[in-house]
Amino acid sequence: MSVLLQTSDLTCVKDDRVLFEDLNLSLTAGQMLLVEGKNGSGKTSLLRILTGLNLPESGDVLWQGEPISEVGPEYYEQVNYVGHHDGIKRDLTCLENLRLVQAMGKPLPIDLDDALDKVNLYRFGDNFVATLSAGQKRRLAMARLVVTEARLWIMDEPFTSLDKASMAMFQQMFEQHLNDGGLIVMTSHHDIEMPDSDVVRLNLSE
Amino acid sequence: MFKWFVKWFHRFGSPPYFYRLAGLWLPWLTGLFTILVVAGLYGGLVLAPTDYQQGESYRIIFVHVPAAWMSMFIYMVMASCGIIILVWRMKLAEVVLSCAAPIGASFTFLALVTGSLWGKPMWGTYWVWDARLTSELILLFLYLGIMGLYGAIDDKRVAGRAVAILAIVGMVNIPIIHYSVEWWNSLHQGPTVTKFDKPSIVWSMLWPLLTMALAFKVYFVISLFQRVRAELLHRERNTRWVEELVKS
Amino acid sequence: MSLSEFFNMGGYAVFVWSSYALTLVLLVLNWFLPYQQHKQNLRKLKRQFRQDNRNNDSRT
Amino acid sequence: MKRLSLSQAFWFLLRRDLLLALRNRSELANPLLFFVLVITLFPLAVGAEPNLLSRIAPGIIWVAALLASMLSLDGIFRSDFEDGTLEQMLLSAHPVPILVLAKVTAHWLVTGLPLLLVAPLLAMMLGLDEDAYGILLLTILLGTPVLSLIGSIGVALTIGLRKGGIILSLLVLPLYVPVLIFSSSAIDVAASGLPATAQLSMMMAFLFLSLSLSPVATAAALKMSMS
Repeated sequence: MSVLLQTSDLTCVKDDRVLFEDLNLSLTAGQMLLVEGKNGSGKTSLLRILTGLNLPESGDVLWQGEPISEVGPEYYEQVNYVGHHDGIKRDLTCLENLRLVQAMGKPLPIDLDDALDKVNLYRFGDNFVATLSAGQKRRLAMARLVVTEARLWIMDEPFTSLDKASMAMFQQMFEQHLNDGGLIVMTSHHDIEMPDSDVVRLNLSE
Repeated sequence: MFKWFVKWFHRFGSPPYFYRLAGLWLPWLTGLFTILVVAGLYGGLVLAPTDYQQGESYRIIFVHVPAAWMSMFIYMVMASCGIIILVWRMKLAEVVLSCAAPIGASFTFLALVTGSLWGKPMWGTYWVWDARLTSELILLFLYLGIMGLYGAIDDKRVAGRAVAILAIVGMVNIPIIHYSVEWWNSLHQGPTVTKFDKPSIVWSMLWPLLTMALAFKVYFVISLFQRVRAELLHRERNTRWVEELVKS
Repeated sequence: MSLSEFFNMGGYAVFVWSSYALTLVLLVLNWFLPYQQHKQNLRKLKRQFRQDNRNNDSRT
Repeated sequence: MKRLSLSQAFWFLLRRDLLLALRNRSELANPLLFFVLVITLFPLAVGAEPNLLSRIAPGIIWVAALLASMLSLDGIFRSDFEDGTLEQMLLSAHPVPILVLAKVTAHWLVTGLPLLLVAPLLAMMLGLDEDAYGILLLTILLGTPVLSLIGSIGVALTIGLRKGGIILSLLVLPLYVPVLIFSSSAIDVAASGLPATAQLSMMMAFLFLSLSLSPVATAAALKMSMS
């Protein structure tokens, strides 16, 4: 299978400290990259470099063999990112939030109600986000992943403030995504139990 | 030819190369500056004839006008660095941009103060809202803004890119600001201030002026190199070339 | 032209000479401060590397 | 595959920001209040002599409008920056400058346009010549969007800073100078019964220039601030 996401000689420096140097990765469809490492080892930086939000000191991130800075919109159509911040507005309802996510120019596979249903938030659709609990907010942020059809999911600690049941639910969702030919890059302090999936581990502390 | 240029550009942009080169050039530049400034001052203060309208006070021109020219010139240098930073992400350009700002601010300040010192005998007050003084004052604010922004951002790589954007935005705005102020001035004041505009300037006054302008440019390069060397040493303190340099 | 005449600048001495004095001050400052800074940086780094060497020596 | 177009994205974003502003109604009135307050201070400071006031009215109104606009600038991106929606916007497949333009437009509709409503009232209180009312409104209509557009660059550059406030004004105020000059002069000229076409066409030029250039600079600055 052809390689979709690749990094070539990626080096990241933050505050004069080299976080990682000459990192070469490649990910094919259906693969998941689990980034591990101590606090401050550069996990978040790596993820943000992959999204193009941060710039590496040197090296390139390649999508289908081309640097993402040159691919531009065609890459962003394929990327969904869930970072430390939920990226949802407190003063909007769940549905209004998701509608805005869809407006960002990525392909749309499913209906908003279905997406809410998938993350068990259907009945909160018209509630303001401010009234939701931290876990529910996180679930809404994760619903962003499915309202548009992006192949590459990049997630920074997606399981924070989620309970066991939700975690299992999302892992199932991830497996489904991988089976459909998607890619996942994520960091997590929690144990991942996805035995049927092709999981590549990268430890930045070593 | 182009290939050669690109190669040279990259080599010139590498910190250790530039550091060494600047160190080699500094004594020569200092010598050149000394010659130019002595010649310029002698020509301006001694040889140039007394102005029949302004008497001796016009001799301020030999520092005022070159300083005002420098204030524009340095901003242009900074904006060019800004473009280089955004297009090629060259680290040296970030350092040059940030180091040029305080020098530019000094020259702008100098142009303002000498301008008002000239204004006192000419207009009878230290400050008039003359078009040139006003746009020079705004230019000073632009410089201070760049210095302030650079100082406020902790991550110097990010700060470098931020001031690059700001310098370019400023560059687009400077002509607009300048012409607005000029137009505003002509609206509110008569053409009383055109005393500065000499229709033609005699050669014996012109050559010291140009020599001083050149001396200031050389001085800018000296001061810039000095600053850039200090900053490079600080920024690259963890790299091998600095280690080798310090150990030797 | 006598020397005192030259310094008098036709009665504009205060303005002319203070302009030139300020120029001198700014030029000297803009040269001296970076020079000082550079020397200080160099000194700081030298000390730092000497410290590193000592640590290495004592370890071996 | 179906996806929403760029113009739809623009309207969505614009509508979202207006909706959010509407839901925080208390903040909506702040720039307006500030505008009125500053203008009230002037007669108290320079004296209530009608001739003097009517002569300096254009300047006062515009300085106040400028300060009010600057004070509200921080709101363009602040909450989006804090809750991570700005990050998502930068990852959009649409050109970011257009999205920035949507946000700035929303911000202007909320903070710049209301000035239009109270300006005649304040002009009346300052005794501005009645012939100049139309031009006053026109300058506000043309000038305040330029302030928002230029200001957005400054905000984007300083959004990541904890103490960005004073630096923001240092960055933005010099760039506001042309707008200030031409708008107050347009009113001045109109008050003395002359046509202000030249000034107004200059302001139109500023508006188009900043409409086309500043979103690009803002987008670049936002990208820089996020890293």
